[in-house]
Amino acid sequence: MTMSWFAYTLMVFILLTAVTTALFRDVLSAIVVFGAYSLGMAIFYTFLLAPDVAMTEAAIGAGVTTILLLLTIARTTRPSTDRLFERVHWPGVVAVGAFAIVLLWTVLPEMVAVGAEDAPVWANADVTQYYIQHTYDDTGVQNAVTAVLAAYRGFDTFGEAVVVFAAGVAVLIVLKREVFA
Amino acid sequence: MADQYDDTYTESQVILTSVKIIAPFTLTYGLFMTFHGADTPGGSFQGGAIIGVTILMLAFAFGIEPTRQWLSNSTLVALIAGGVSIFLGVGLATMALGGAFLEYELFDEVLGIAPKWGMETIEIGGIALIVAGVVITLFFATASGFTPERGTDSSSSPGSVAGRGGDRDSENGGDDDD
Amino acid sequence: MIETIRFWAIVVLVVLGLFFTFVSAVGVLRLPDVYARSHTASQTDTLGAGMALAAVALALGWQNATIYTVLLLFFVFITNPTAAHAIARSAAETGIEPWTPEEDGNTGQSQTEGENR
Amino acid sequence: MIEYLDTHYTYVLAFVLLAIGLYMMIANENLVKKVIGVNLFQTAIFLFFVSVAYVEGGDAPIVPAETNPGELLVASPLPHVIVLTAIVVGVALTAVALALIVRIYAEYGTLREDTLREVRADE
Repeated sequence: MTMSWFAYTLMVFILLTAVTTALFRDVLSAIVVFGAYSLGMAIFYTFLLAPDVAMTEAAIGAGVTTILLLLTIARTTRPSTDRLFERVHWPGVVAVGAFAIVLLWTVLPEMVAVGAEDAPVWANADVTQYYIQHTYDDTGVQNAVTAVLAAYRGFDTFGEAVVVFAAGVAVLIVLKREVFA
Repeated sequence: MADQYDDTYTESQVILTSVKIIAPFTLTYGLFMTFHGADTPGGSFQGGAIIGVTILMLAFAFGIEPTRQWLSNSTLVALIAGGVSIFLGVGLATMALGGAFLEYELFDEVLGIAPKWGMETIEIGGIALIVAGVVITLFFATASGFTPERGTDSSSSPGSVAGRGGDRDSENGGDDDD
Repeated sequence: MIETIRFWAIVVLVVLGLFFTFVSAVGVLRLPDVYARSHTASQTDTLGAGMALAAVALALGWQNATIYTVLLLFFVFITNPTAAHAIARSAAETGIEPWTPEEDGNTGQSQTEGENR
Repeated sequence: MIEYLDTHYTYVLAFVLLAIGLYMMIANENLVKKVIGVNLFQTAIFLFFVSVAYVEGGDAPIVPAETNPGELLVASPLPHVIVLTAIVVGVALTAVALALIVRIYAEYGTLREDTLREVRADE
């Protein structure tokens, strides 16, 4: 239950990149550091036994999102800076710090320890345990994530696909361009 | 500044060569992930994203505008719309066979197709197409042309635009901290 | 015997990989302008990552994952210098002047200016 | 409080990242950085979901055909699926936000929130 040094180092890396993303004044630097943050997060997902999520995060979070952000600042403006870091916005820090402390004090004691086998999500006999035990019999695929994605919750996935489709349409409408005329 | 995209694009032999070497591998990897997602980590979301990113890589090497013309807009629209229709079609097919939306067991009972193949259709024909198409579309839409007024605006010199934005920023940067 | 050699080969490769990666990180932090930085980031980093990956491949022995690691090694050797080339090239096209020792008095200044163009 | 760092470490990290994302949305004036903040906030929630699904000493949610599934110790697949789709929806959302930002810049010539407010008040 105790954390390994690998996870500890990775968490420090993620935290550092997140803080520098928030504080860098130069938007380009912030975007580059955010790419590094996404990559660290992808490795951390692998540590948390979610290789599917890690691959998606590495391809989309670290790849596509970074490219889109870079293209946006290439097309708009990039404020010239003399300072490396943003001035700290103290009222914001206080408000957000209070938010974090409230979360930590109220939610943490109610949570089951990370990775415990009596965690409600994992031990749920109707959801998780059912999926794990019946995936192969029901669907004939071995990857439980794919089974849940396409079979057990296919309608859900259909909704997500339509949301993505709608977002693509929305971008084209907002940028009303000769591009896809 | 984006007006310069095609101005600043110059063919680089190094980038072209390495993209020519790597693109087949990434495309294969994306397809592998899509087709093999049923039994190993991976799946259509990841595979579709990697296929899309391959096209982005080609666009960086060969120039965004030529790539967009090569991969015509109607192809992309067909890719996304086709993905959604295939997904919807499979779902409605099971309903036509008398079951619920995406009830793959009916394929087995009525047509003798294992439920796995229904899922593969959704994965490969539906989600992968949608994700790949949307990633490429978003990239081209964000990267492509300019509204005319901005084009004239930045035509003077890129430095002046950046400088103007910068001035405005630093002015307000001084104000907002007080 | 062969196991001992393998063990020490892994250790040496990991240590060398760490060393070169560290040198590359120091170079990115300390070198004056974008050209010098992309140079250290491509050469030293490729070597460091390559050695670390070679150590991983040795440690895995004969299995599927080794093939993936070797493929990864191959791709790192191709993509890393290409990325550095792209960065340096676009920097040159944007008109960033290479750092020269004449501006020695204010290296720190010229470095940030070069970065921000 | 400190003992939670040992047993609840991913939750602590997720909450701190939530706070940082929220801070970016509140405090950064630049609209692009606000969008990065939204992304950071999202990632923190993804981390929360993934760590809920984690099981100590387990394996990735692959159910091999030949083993008895009753003995398997694998992570819960359901939160993974939710996060998987949410990442793709998240990039679509980011793209829509960035498209709006490009339009805002074409219209008003600035990306700073306060300048934008002034320009809009002047009109």
